[in-house]
Amino acid sequence: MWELFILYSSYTLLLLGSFLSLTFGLGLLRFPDFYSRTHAAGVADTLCAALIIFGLSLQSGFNLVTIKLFLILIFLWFTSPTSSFTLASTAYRSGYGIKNNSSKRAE
Amino acid sequence: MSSFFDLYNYWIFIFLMMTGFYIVIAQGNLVKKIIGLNIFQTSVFLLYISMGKVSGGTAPILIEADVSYSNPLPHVLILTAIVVGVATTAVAMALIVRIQKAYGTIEEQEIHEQDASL
Amino acid sequence: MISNHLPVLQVVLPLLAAPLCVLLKRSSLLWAFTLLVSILSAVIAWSLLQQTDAGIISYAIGGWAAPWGIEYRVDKLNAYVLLIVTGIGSLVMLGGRKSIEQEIDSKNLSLFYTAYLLCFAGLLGITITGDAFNVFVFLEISSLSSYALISLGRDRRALTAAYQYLVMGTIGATFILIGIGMMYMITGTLNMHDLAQRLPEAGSSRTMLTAFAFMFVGVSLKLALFPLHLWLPNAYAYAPSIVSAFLAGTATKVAVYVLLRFIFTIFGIEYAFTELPLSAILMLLAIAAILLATMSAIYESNMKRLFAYSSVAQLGYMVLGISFLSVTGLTSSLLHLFNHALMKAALFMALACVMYQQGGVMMDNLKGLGRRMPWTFAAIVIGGLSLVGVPLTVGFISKWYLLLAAIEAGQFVLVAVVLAGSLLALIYVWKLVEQGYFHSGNESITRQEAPLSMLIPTWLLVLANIYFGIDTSLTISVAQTTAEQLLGVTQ
Amino acid sequence: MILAITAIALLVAMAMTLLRAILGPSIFDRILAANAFGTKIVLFLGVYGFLTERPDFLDIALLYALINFITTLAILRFFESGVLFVKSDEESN
Amino acid sequence: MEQAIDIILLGFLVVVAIAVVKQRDLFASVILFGIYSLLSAAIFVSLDAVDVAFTEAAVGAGISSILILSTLALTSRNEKPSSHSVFLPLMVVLVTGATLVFGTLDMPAFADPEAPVHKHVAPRYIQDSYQEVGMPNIVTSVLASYRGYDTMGEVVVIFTAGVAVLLLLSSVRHKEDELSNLTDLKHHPILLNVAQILIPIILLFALYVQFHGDYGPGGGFQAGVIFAAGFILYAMIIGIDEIRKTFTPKYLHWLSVTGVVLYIGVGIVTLLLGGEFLNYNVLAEEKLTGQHWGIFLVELGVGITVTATMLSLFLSFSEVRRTP
Repeated sequence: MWELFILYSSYTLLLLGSFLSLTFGLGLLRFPDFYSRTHAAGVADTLCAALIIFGLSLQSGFNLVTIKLFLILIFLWFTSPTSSFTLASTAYRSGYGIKNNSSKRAE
Repeated sequence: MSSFFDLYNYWIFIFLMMTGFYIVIAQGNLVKKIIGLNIFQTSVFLLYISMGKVSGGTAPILIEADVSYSNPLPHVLILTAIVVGVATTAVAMALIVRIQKAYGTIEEQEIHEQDASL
Repeated sequence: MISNHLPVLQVVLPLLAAPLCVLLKRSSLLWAFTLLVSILSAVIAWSLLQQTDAGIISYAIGGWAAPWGIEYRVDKLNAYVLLIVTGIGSLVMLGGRKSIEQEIDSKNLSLFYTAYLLCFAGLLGITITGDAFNVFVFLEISSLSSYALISLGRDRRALTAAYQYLVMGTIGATFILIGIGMMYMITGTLNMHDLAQRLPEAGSSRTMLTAFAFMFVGVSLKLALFPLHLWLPNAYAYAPSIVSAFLAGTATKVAVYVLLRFIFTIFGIEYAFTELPLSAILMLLAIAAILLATMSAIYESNMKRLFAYSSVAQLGYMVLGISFLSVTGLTSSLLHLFNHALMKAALFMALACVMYQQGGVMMDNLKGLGRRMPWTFAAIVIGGLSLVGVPLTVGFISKWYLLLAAIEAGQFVLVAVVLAGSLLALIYVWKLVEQGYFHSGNESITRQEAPLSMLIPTWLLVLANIYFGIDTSLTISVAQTTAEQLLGVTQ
Repeated sequence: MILAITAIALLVAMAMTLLRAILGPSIFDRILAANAFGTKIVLFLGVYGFLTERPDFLDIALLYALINFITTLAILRFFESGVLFVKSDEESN
Repeated sequence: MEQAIDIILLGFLVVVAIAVVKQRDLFASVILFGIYSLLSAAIFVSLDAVDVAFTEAAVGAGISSILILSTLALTSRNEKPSSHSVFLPLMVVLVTGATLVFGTLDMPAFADPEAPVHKHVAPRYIQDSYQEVGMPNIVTSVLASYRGYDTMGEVVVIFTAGVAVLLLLSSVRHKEDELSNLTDLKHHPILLNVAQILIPIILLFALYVQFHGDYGPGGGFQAGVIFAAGFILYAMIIGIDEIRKTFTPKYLHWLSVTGVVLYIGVGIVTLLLGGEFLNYNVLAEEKLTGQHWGIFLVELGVGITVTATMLSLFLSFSEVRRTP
């Protein structure tokens, strides 16, 4: 019973994660300008990673694999938002696409 | 006779190799050439690794279970080749920096023009 | 005990010496150290050549038997090439100190010697190994270090030449890698000896043909076989003088060795010459190389480029010798391998002397050189005559054997080509003589002979050119037995 | 099955990210996409390990995350340091 | 399923490769190349080559990209359209490609377990390496013991690249004491904090990879790259000056020499103990112990040289004067 519960919650998490990853891709592709794309990527990325990794770790039980999974998660949680933030801030400082649309620096 | 599904992997790798090779010989920017060279080499590595694959096999790190392993030798060779690749890239980049300092450009054509005008 | 380990010491000695250069700071110490290592290597090569009389030496590195581990396999052919490389290396290094001090920034000296030794070790490693993949590894060691060495030339064109060489060389190496991969795919082994046995068993297939094609093109790129020679003239022309002398004497010779090894040992004569029209291909490329490269040399005004083009032509002679597939032809190739190394090392050393005194090697720098630097210029003239193939020089011996082989094969067109090539070579040599002896100009002539430390090694090489042109017993016997071994002819 | 669905979903997301990286239009979009692509590949490798029943190679995923971060920063650093950006700015104006 | 994933990943590769050809912005090309490298690493994983994937990710996506970026920062970002004729290169490429395709026609089918590749040399590695070398990771056994000599060559290649770059860039580098305004990212407090947390973890991870190579993917080379990556991260965020002062060019050169000499030295010791070059069996009474010691030492040598050389490469490029 308990195992089944674990398995199904793992599935739920994975499916949610998959859904989020699709949303994320869609956002990255379809949003009109750079900053909103950053938003899509930054938000969906973190949660999606968390969901999928939790889902996986539920399947693996508790061992070295789980530890590594959590390490990856921590790592992603640190690096992914940091990169998104730095990227957005660099773009902002360089004055990219603030008033006029993204077409200005389009190359 | 082998069929399409037996070999399509190789053909894609060959396509990739040739894309890289094309960049090397057709494009005039020195940095771009090296990027092409890297793509060329990486695709050759893919070809090597794919010949070590055994269907149903697993990574050649021994485990308790009774399984078949993929061939480790191509892996070893390619590890070495990757290192050689990055070494070449490093030397090429250093050369490009020096060429930029000496000629003020990294376009093959402009360099030739400068040399020819001497 | 030590004699059992000579094969591996041959490579490991310079390889270990290279990083240790960092310990030394003084130019003279560095030079002495490098020279010592070169001479020790030459001694090792000499004793290896002696040992091969008793048969093939096999050395299993790491204690793992042949197809599983990497094997060093020394037969007459490797030992002969090893001796050429180490011998030329020692002589060039002997005379190199002053020129290196002049052309290389003093703070880079220890790195320069490191790179030089790495290149040296790389060439030896290619030659001695019995493992196909190991060839690739050592090829890259020697190539990477030679890119760096070439780029150290004073002219900025050295940089572009090195870059061009890097791109071409890497393409060549990658082609070789593809070839090795396909051979491995057919046979499941990387050991050359094992490959030689298993390739025929696998039967000829389209994969094997492709493997052969890629190996051939890859090696030809490294060999600067016409029309893949475009990187060579600039690379040799703008490199520091000593580097040109060293590379011209050794690098292409090692590439010829690799070509021989993979045609004759790995694929076998049967496959390469019977199933494939390799003979015709080699012959055509060789003729083109001899005629076209020699003509390019005639119009060249930079002496180093001139001799670089002549190298391409001379490589043509070696390839032509291979294409006959006869003992005489192969003997001529192997003889030329040795002789050409002597000629080019002597010529480039003499040019290093010119560079040292005149600061340039353009035709203009030669004006009146016959009187300003008589000894150096005499060395250039003798080297040039040797290139032409005048009797009493080494050039004559190899050309003679080549002509014999052509006559043996009944190819009288080729006799004409060889003779035409020699005549064309005479034109550019005459141009040099004319500049040196007859265009003295009006300026007052002052003697500016190169220092003895450079002149003596140059003249040692020149005398070797003459000595081996007269007393041919040693070279011919070695070349002949090697050729017989390669062709599988037993007498 | 669920794992396979997740893998496919991740692949689709990767495809979209890839498209963004190729389309641009600005260099920032590309960096963003490359970074996101890295994250997706980390997750994909995790899932793939479970799919092929050898999940002990997560070290690779960990390394990916690290390298991805460093390259993104490297690209940004060169933008921050200005030289390039100013140069191309002048050219485009 | 696996085949479908394989096809999709390959498709991605093709798209990226074509995009690189079309791309004129070199920065974008580098980014795409990074993606290409990551993707091929993913394919390496799917082809069971975990060690290779590890290295490709670290080297192709990591070090190579950083080196190319450093060069771009010193040169120019946009590629000029070339007026080269496209015809000749295209012909060469088509002929080469056609030859290769021709060669594949007689190749054994992909992943065929009966292919000659799997029948001759490899079975011994798979079956006996555990008894002969004593490592679960066969790739490490082959790399460090059976073909340890190749790996020695590999270390020398890296060392050579280090020497070559030092030689090439020495004339255009800043002097050691001459402090330039090298930028850092300290003004991003978030970045600074994250870096301070991550860097120790990265170095720890590198140690794990160095010493865990016997059991899992990893080894000296990968560990060296990760070590260097940690320091590069430090240099990029907290400041390159500290790194420059700690790792002076001389010190780094010494370190890389130490690694190479350590590797060759192990070989010399085995010679002196009466074995062949790099025959680790003679290092201890027990053969397997000898193998363990030998592999441990040579991997250490690899790790040291790679760390030092990678760092030295990065620093060499970052210290190039911007003005001629």
